[in-house]
Amino acid sequence: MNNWKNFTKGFIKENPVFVLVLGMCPTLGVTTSAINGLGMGLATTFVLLGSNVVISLVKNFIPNKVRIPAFIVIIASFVTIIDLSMAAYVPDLYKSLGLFIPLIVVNCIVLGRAEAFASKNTILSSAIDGLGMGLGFTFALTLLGSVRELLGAYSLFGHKFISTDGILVFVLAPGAFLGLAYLIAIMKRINK
Amino acid sequence: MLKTFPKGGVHPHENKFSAGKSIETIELPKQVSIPVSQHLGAPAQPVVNKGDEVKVGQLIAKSAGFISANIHSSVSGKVSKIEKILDSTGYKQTAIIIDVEGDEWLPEIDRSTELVEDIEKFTAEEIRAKVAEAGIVGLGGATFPTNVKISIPQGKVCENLIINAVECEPYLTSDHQLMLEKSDEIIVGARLLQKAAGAKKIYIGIENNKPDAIELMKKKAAKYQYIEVVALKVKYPQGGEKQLIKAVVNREVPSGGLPVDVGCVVQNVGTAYAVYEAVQKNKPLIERVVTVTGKSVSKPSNFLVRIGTPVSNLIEKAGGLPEDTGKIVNGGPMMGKAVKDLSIPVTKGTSGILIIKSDEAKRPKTYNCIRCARCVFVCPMGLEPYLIKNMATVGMYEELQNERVLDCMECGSCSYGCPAGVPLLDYIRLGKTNLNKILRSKKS
Amino acid sequence: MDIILNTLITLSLLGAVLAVILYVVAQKFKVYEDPRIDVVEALTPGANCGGCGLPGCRGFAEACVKAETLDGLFCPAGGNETMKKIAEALGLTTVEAEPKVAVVRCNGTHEKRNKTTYYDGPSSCAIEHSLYMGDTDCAYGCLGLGDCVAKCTFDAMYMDKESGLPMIDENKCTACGACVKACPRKIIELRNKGKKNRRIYVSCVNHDKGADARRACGAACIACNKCVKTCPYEAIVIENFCAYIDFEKCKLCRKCVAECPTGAILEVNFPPRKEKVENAEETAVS
Amino acid sequence: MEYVIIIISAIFVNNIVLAQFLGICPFLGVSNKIKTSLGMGGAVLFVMTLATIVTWLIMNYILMKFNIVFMQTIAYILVIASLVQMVEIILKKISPSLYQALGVFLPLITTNCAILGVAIMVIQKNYNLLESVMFSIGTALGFTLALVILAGIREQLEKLPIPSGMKGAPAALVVAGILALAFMGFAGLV
Amino acid sequence: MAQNKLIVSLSPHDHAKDSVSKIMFGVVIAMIPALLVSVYFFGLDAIRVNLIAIAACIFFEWIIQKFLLKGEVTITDGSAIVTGMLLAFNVPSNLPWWIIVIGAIVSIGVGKMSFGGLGNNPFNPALVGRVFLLISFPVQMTSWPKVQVLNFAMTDAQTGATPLAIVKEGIKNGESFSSIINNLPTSYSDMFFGQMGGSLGEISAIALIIGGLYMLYRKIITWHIPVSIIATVAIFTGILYGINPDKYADPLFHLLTGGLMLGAIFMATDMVTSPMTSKGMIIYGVGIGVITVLIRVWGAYPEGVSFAILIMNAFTPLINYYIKPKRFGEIVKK
Repeated sequence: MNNWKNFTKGFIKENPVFVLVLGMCPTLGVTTSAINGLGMGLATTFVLLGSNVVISLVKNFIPNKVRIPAFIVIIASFVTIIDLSMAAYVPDLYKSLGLFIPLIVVNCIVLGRAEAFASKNTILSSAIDGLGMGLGFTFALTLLGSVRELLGAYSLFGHKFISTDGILVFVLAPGAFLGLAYLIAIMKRINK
Repeated sequence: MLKTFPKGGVHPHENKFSAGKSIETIELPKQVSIPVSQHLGAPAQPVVNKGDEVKVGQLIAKSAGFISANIHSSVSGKVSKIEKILDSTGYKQTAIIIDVEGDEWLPEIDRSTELVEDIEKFTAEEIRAKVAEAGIVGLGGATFPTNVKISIPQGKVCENLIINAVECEPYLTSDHQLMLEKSDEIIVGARLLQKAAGAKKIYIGIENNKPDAIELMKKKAAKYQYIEVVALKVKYPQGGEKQLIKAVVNREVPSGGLPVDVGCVVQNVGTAYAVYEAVQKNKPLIERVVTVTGKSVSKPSNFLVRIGTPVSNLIEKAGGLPEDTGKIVNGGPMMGKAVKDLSIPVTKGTSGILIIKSDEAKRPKTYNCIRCARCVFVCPMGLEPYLIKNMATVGMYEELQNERVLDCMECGSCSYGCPAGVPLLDYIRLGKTNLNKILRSKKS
Repeated sequence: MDIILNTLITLSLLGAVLAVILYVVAQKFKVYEDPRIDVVEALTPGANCGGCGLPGCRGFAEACVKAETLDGLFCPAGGNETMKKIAEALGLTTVEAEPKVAVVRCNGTHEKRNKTTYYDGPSSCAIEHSLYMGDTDCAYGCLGLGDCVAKCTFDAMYMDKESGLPMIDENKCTACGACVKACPRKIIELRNKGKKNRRIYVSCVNHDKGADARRACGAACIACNKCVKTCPYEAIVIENFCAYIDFEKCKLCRKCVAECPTGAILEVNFPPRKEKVENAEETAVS
Repeated sequence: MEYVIIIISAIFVNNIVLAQFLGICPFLGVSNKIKTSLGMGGAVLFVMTLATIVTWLIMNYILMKFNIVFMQTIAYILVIASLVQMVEIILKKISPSLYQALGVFLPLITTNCAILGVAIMVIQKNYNLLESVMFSIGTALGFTLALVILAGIREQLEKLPIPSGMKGAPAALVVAGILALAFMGFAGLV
Repeated sequence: MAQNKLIVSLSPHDHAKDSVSKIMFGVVIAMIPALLVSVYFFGLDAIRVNLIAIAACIFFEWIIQKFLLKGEVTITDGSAIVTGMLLAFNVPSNLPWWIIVIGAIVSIGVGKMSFGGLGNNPFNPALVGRVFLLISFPVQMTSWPKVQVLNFAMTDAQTGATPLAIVKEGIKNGESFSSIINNLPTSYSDMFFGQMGGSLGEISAIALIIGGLYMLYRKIITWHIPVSIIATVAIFTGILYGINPDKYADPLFHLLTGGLMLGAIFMATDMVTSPMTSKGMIIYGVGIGVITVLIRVWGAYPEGVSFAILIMNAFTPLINYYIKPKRFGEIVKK
């Protein structure tokens, strides 16, 4: 039961994007379409899961003083793995996500979970936590991506509904800020 | 080009209904209530007891500190009690209540109307002592003890005495009328003040909406080279000390400083008259001129009133309280204080009683601030009322010091002009009070 | 193979060099900061309410670490539990403070106090207080504009529409004292919670003479002295025409409550008496 | 002239925050007060320039030499993390006043993706060392500009009754969105 | 005493007879000359756009205040009408109705109500809507109908570019300014009276100036902002023209074309989003002027006034923070 709670909290109650307002850069940067959001979310989930598990594994061997650098190295390794494998298997997606894949390293969520959760908990719960948080992040990114794609291009996951151009702003920078602003405001209201 | 102060200011409707109405002496009331705190500073200490017989002009409460003033009985009769009564501050204050019996004056008071011009018989020291003895305070409304103001602190020099005859408050005419009727006495009073303060020059600042007073005072002052009557452009709040100094001699009193820092002392014209009476006639401050006015008042008038007379008597004399009265203000519409009921007595600071109709008494509807910057433009002190209000609302009191909130003299120009009807001054006062509290607690 | 070797070598070298540099720098530029500050800060509730009188929870933690005893340092929001933990963490013992709760010492409801004027201005007690005695004839009682409610960060206060007085939810109240500071009339007091949350207090601060007070408000303390005479424990004193019950001395015998002719003395959370007073907040006038 | 263009472009046209979405976390987090945002801007300027120089050197003289460019992320983050920590330690000792002004923001900078982002970008753009420095200075200035503007607006909003649902991040994001709209006017400037 | 309860409040007890709604309707009155000119040149379309924009703005303000914020509804204060009219003034007269409605949603919803309504918005709502539309619908927003005097048949008029765009395009293609301007069908006096392509409210400089004078007379605006913007643009473009009259347009051309007059008189002077001191207002105006010219001359967009005002709106809090009015008694004179 506890694990289940642990898993679901990342979706609504402690959603990293909507509630904690973390990991803003990729959230805003890549969500021009739903598919980009999904891809970025899953990549981050992979890193979160991997780093949480590994950190939870090695937490007892790492001296407290060099904790953070060690965590960062672990995270960076996973990021490099996902970076290289995405470049190999999904080159299109990799291209559109661009710079933001290596930047998963500095995503506050990843380091935050490592520091706040994985370094204190067992492997299983750390894994669940990482997965839950990652999926919550994915959910948020996909949602924002869908909204922006719907409004900005009148399409969803590349499937076009109206043939004309959309409200262009939403696929550009301002639309990302505005879309996220109102999603957060709506989530605030729901959480109440 | 008439002189005025350069920054800010507003032009409210003048509505001087009682202008030109000669000063009527009001009959003695049955009972007077004389608060012991009618001035800025420490309340005076009562020196009479219940049941004591007093005469007009007799000292009934003694000054209790450096900044404080004597209080004299304005009537003759018996002290009926000393208790807390509601006064114009809106709170209950200690007052001496006297039942009036006859009108017996102290013998040393000269009650003749004969003009005594000779001021050479007194030294500056003596004048100051007489002023202090007579319990004279600034009659413009601030009620700061006059003797303190004309005692120039060591190291400072007073070059100019400025007589404040601006009467920039709308509706009020008491100073105006006093000038028309007692011009000679005022000139003598001003000269006495000048001597006491050691000033070289006297300026009498009068706003241009009182041409008759300007002309009369100019005529009377003509024989003294050192007296200059300055006609000023009509603009509120020209009667503020700092604004008047800026307008008349173009000097700026530094923030947090006093007029004497720029070599000036400002005295109200009514004060000058009171000084004349105190010094030349031995008459303490026991009566003053009060304007009773308002749009709905049937007989707007200027009354000579004994201190302690209930306000209701005055209103009765001015034609009674109109049916649709919404608000009664002690003072003018810009800086006066709304009173809670009519039983409050006239005090030394009561320059007028303004009766406002109920449809005008309510404040306008409040909108959000639209940042139109009018408050910034009209503030004569160069403050930003909108910002102070916002900061006071969220409780940033300490930061208000940098916004110079303590410079605010509460003239009300900001609230007056605000198109959104925001009660800016209310919040500024809140900020001032809280900042002062913080500063005091820091000091201790 | 070369690549793997290169990677290994570069990374290890990089790591080693950086580690050495960092170590050297850290040693050379060491600034001592008490690690216990972080520990204590973690124990505080993190509400940054300022109830302790210090700038935020970090400030409180610093003060705790610096102080030799925890006397005078108390976190109102966290209560005794937090203080105990902090004391343990610092190896100090703390003085167990009696839990307190805020009470509003005014019972001048709309019914009991007639309005004599109409206040037209911002909804702020502090502003109304600066103007005059208020829209009733009582210069001491509640102005009813809710400055205290606005200052409560724990959602423990609300304005009662019916009576026009602020109400305190004693379960949520942490006795941080924010409302006490906010009230321009100083009618809110922190009192001991009392046994079983039972309290008796004089719900009036009117310093006018009896007759004046009575005229202004039906629920005013008129300084009639009856309660003082009744109290077997000498817990009640009258000063400036107003009674005050010392909560240290009060034994909650309820005798004074029955005696008070105006109902200015309130009892809270007592079981109903013979006449079945339903609402414990209501005055129990016999 | 070329360098001026790089700087102008980095400040206005391709503003790091408003157009490239890097450094959003501190952008939202440290923009409550004008003073702190200026401090943060200064810290970013300092660290960003330093980090860009160091990582550029590492890239060109170590990683490329040994043909292990894929190690970029790990190497960079290591360098940046230790660099920030080092600066923090040194500042604390040498100039406590500067530390009070800038140093408190330093831990935040480690997780500021703008630093890492710029370090990676200068490699992608094939800038030489001087160009890289100019680019990082311009970017940091652009970051500071956006941060200070937002802080000004937030400081003003803080004193106003804005709807409770919009308080905090949403309002800041709306402001950022409108700012991004406005900055699009600079398109094509260089 | 036969009287009701007395009202008690703090001083002052008198109030100037001005109010927010009076100011807002004053602005509306000031916009009427420009509206009439637009009807004269664009026909009933001008009225159509205005009505849709105003109605949509009021409607969305009402919906948001009533159902989302659940607060007091203040649509009667006239600010929504001003926003609607300004939005309409900033779009071509042939804009489809649904784009206008989107603009109104953005203006009111994003630009104004997100911050709690009138007075709290850091950016001019109409401009937020306008720029949003310009970037979202670049085609529809930049196809300007040709002017046809008093043509009330609502036919699809021909469309063409604004003089500003023609000149920009020409200079980019290497033509000299003088040759472009000579080939233009519109003379400077046409521009002054409004006979040129453009957004419906911006075309007539004279009508806008009349409105501006009215607002000055009513003391709704002060001279600082319009004058400093216009002067800056004139001086800046004058310098450029002096350097190379072939490559850069002359100052008069810049003043009369595009939305400069509309922006300087009606949009930049928006009280809510402009600085609070006269010194600040001048800095603000100079900033708008400089950015406008930058964008017009070197940027991708032919017109930069809207962007410039939005950017300076963003700087307004900073200007207010650093530029304070001269405090009385600050400099001690002796």
